Amino acid sequence: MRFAFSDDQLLFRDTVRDFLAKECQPERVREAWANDDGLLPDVWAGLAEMGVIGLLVPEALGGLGMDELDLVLLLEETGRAALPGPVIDTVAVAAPTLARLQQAPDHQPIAGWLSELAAGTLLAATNFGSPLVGHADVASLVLLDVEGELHAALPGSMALVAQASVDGSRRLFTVDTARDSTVCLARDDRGRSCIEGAFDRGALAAAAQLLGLADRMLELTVGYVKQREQFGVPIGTFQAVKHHLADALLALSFARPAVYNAACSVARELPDAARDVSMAKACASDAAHAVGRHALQCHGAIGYTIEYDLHLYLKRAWALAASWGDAAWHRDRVGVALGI
Amino acid sequence: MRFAFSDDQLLFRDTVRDFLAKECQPERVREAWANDDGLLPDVWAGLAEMGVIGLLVPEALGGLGMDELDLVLLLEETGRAALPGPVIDTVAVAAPTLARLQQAPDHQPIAGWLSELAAGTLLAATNFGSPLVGHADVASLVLLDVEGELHAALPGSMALVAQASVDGSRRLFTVDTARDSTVCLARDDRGRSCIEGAFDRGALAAAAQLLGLADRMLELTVGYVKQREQFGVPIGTFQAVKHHLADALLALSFARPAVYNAACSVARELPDAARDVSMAKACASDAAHAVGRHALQCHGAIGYTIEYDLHLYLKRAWALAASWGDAAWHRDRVGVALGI
Amino acid sequence: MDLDWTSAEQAFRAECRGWLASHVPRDPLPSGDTREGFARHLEWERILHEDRWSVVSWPAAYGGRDATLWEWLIFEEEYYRAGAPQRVTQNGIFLLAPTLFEFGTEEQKDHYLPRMAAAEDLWCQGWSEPNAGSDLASISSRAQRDEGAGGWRLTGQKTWTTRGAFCTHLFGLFRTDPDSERHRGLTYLMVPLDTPGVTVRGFGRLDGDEGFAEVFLEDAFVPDGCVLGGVNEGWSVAMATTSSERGLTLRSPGRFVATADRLIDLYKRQRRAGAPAAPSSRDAVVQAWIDAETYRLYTLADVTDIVEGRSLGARSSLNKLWWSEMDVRMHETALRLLSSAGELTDAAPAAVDGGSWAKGFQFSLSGPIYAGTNEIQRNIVAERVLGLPRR
Amino acid sequence: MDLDWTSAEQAFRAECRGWLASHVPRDPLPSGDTREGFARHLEWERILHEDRWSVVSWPAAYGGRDATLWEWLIFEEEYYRAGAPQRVTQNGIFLLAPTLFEFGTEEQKDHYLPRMAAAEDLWCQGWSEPNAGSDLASISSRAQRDEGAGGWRLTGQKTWTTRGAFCTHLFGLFRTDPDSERHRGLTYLMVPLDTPGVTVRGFGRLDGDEGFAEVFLEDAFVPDGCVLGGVNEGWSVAMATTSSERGLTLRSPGRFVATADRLIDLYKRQRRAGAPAAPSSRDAVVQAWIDAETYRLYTLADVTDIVEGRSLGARSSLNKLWWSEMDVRMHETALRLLSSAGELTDAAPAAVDGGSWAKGFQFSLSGPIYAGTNEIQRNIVAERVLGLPRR
Repeated sequence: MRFAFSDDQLLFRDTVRDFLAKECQPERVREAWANDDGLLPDVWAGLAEMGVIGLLVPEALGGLGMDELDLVLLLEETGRAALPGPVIDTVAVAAPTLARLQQAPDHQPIAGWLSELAAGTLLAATNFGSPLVGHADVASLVLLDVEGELHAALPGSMALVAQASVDGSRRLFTVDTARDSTVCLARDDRGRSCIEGAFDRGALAAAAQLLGLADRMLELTVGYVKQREQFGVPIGTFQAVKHHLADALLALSFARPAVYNAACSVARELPDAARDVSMAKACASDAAHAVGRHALQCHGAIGYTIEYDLHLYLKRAWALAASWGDAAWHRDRVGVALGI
Repeated sequence: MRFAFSDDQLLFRDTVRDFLAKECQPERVREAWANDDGLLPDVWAGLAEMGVIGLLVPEALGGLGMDELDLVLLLEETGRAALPGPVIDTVAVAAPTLARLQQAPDHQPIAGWLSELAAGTLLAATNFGSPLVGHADVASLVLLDVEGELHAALPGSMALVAQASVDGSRRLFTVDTARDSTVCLARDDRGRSCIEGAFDRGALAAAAQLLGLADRMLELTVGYVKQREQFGVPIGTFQAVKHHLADALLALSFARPAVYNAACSVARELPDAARDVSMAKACASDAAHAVGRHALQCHGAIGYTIEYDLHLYLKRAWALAASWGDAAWHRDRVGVALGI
Repeated sequence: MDLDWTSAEQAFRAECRGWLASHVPRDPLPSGDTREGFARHLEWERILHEDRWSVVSWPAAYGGRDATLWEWLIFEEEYYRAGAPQRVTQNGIFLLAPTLFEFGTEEQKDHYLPRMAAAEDLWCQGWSEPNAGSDLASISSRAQRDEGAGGWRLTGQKTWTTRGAFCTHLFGLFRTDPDSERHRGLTYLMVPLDTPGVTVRGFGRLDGDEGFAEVFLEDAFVPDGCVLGGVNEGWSVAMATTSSERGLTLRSPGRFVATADRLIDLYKRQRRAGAPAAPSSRDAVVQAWIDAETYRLYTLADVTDIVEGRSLGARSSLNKLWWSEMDVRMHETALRLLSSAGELTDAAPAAVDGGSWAKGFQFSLSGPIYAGTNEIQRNIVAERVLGLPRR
Repeated sequence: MDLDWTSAEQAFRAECRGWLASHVPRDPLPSGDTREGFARHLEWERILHEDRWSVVSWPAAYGGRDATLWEWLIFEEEYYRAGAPQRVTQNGIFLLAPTLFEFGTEEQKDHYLPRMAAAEDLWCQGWSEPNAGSDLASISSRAQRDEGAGGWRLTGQKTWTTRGAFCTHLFGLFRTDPDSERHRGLTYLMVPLDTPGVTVRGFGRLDGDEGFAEVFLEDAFVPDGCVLGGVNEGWSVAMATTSSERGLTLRSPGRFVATADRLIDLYKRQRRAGAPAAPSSRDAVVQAWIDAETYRLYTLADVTDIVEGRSLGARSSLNKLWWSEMDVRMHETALRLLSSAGELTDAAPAAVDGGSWAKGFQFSLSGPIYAGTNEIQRNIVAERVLGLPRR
């Protein structure tokens, strides 16, 4: 028994954190809010270079061949940075889903997709668990749940309607495909199992990003309340502010092990993996929502302006808390697993 | 439109408050915890003298012939004092239920019961909404919901099993009656309507008592935190303590108008009376529970001892919050009334 | 205790309802906190004014109907029930006007009130400064006496001024006694924003609208007629206003009763649609209705006190705590019912109810912050209502 | 990350489970916080000790099994899963013993530990005084040096001493430097309660048990061997103990995992019985299970840190906040499921689960108070973990 990451895992995490701290600062996130596609290609390329994008792609296809436990801390870092782009869909969902199918002989394009994905040149989109498909306009590949079958759709084969998110860098679309314009990758039990596994991986990844977002919001707020003065003292000296932030840390601290445990269960494909993912997503969604509220309240009016950075993280947190099953949905699924 | 009590109503309230402050101090409540029957006959007699016990009994039968709106503030005072004995069942439930039936010619004993009740010599017990019947051992009359029929049982006709409450002065019993040992007072629609009206009056009365209990607990705590010193200052100077008590007052302040509104609806037999009672009981139960938690937390260890008075009010509040439908039960009923 | 409306009040309600039914725009206006939306809302304000619905409780001489406080409550209930547009004039009508009525000279009232009622003068509030948020008494914007010109020269900066970029006038506190500290030496001034030396810079709010502004003042001159109440008495003049803001006048129960009704409607639709979160949200939906209804009842008690001459005093902090936190809870419940659709804005065709729940949620989060943070309100309740020691 | 138990650990679990299955009393014992129940619990403690289960993590020489911290966690899980009796010896085993291991002389350890393991010496905690609750540093009980007799003469009063009326020994802080203030000049002393000059008066706790005591000391003499750690160094010695108390050792996850399982069972029964509150309580029941499970996982991370030599420090305040507030929430949910039956005690034949939920609820309310109130814990988290200014 050892509930801690390895030195290698922590080192990789630190490397990614440093990279994103340098390359994905708030002004870059603002850039993605304002530009055409909501992407930051140079940051994506840098992460591909580091192996993050293709972490779950087999080594033979240019990836690192690692697992969800290796990925979870890195996803947390992408959350901390509010990294724009389809990280969850591409890195955490499409890669392992395709890797699993790639062993079947009848789907030759899959190996190619995986190689491109690992190289950072293929962005993927998915509709698992929600009709809102992120970045479908720029995705080279859209994986679709079509009535329980796993389908692939290629650019140009879909009608897209843009759907605006509170998070300006999240470009969402509803997708319409003619049935014969997509390729079925898996059907029946296998299709359903692929889709379920893909959904769980998306929920886990969202939970991990929510941890990072919560941590960033807490950090911003701790910094602010130490420096902002009212009534002649830093507002961080007031007990009410202290208790807001203690509550924020409490929620975050107890969500974190749930997410790491779920990463372990998914990586090892344990029978309780779906339940563990649901617990993780429920905890992380609630924690990020709570931390966001404490953070905004402790900032006061300045936090309510878009010139200050807090809102970038707050809105991403709201969007991810609602995506891949919100807290209530996942608690319901835990309940079913508990037989109630 | 005028949402306020009349000067007469407030004066009566003040008179009852003064009487109970003098005659039903904490040591008297402790006495009722320890004695055989959980009663304080002298206090009951005093209240009967003042007209409180027979407030809803017709004037012709020795009562005051007033209504629930006149009664609600007085019930609040009995809550504030944690007055032992079957106040709710006798004063707020049995009296109006019997008064309603008394007009029917075929029930001659009823007028007699009402006269005795107003004189303070008849204690009543009921089983409406709960199988736990308070003070059934000393009641001269037990009103029973027997499968939707309203029955009266007299002492000696019932088998009683004592059931211990957290509140030592609340003597609860489960009651067994042979079918032919009780007298049917109303059946069919009339029976059901009597029982429903009786239950609502009980829930309203419990809500009113809960307001008084919450107010007393808040008052005790405000007094304590002003005087108790830690770290060289009264603990009431700490912002966390201030916020506990502000939250307590907030909950209480917004429960109060809901209870008064329900008293008005019941007195006037408005179509929404049941919904209004449910809103009142839900608010008052939650408020008293919340105030109790804040009060205990602000007291610390001393509040956790039975030598200090707080527990007398806390336990009565817990018992009443659970009785006559708890908050969740009543919210459910409000939901039904709202069509959801 | 008399919980019936008089027949006159019922007639007033019927008149409100009838007029609103035939005048409220069928399609919701764009947000009044954007430049375009603000202009559209001004058209609406002028329609209101034309039929004397913009300031029902004011004397007829100033454009009102001499409505009682009870009638005002009825108007508000009907207004929100009808889904009528937000009131972009509210900072003038609900915050400045009560102060003008109490402290203004006849000349000031005659000049300012009719123009406010007609939405000719558009008022924003200049309380906050970069270093004076919760700590309002630390205001540092100065007004220097110009005896020769008969007025004051203003220098400083106001910020987080709602709709400041679209308004024509600002009211706020300025330090008129340069040697004073904290609450003393402040004066309540009314400042036309086209005064030379005044610069307004709009900036974005969290909810995406350009609803905030910074107002820079550099030696801007205003004549003595712009002083409201006595010189150096601004704090007590302003406190009358902040008490209104916290209390019922800014946030009448009608607004929340309408939100609760919409929430119940949303719940029914989501349940019919088989939304998984519906069953576990029912209790919270019921609680939302109860919360709004208790606020309505609490307000009836408040209005009774006011009508009978009993002051609310610090109790108005309880109102503010209640409505602001209830509003957040109601919107959180709505987002839970919406699940993934909760992140969609009004620009999304797939948004439920035009994205109004996400927008409303974001707006609700400002409630525990503005008009004095809820932390400050809890201090006030503890110290001034419960009598706990200040330290 | 390795979330598997080794085969040795699995074997240890099987051994625990087997022993408990054959030894745990079939019927629950009366509360150990009553005089009669305490005696019954002592019998149980002696049975535990006989088979070396009373202090599994201690060295065999003192009556333990040299179990690792992981094995201790396993033991705790199995102990609570089996519904085994409360540990009336816990204040000694979990609070004094860690301090003895860290600061005790060999003589002290050899003398006190085996007697503690065997429940021969029964320890209560003497931290609080009438004027030193949350503010522990304001202790005023004094220990005056008696050089001739080679020891200390104690005068003062301790209070809220759990099970003090049934115990044989007290450990606590006394002011040995009469001129000292606050944290300085205190010494950690171990006091036999049969020392002449010591009077113990038991009094009732909120939950009805005679579980509290006041301890009066009047010139009571204890020899130098009763000093634990250095003279005047009591504060830092005591802090090691309070950190244990807040952290995992006093409240192992097994306890709450077992409560959550019982709550799920209660929910199923109440739902089958058609209890109206069941549907709206389901979400809270699931949350209770999640809360307990996250506490279990959090503890695995804590134990990993401890085993690998990383100190928890002020983070133990987070544990205390979590378990104490989770415990209240779980019991509140249970009471909601029980509705009117929730007010019944163990003396009521109609009580569900022997009245244990009402009792447990009352006990849970002490959690946010004792071992340092949760207000103090939040201050500690904010100041020492997040680095906010102390003022």
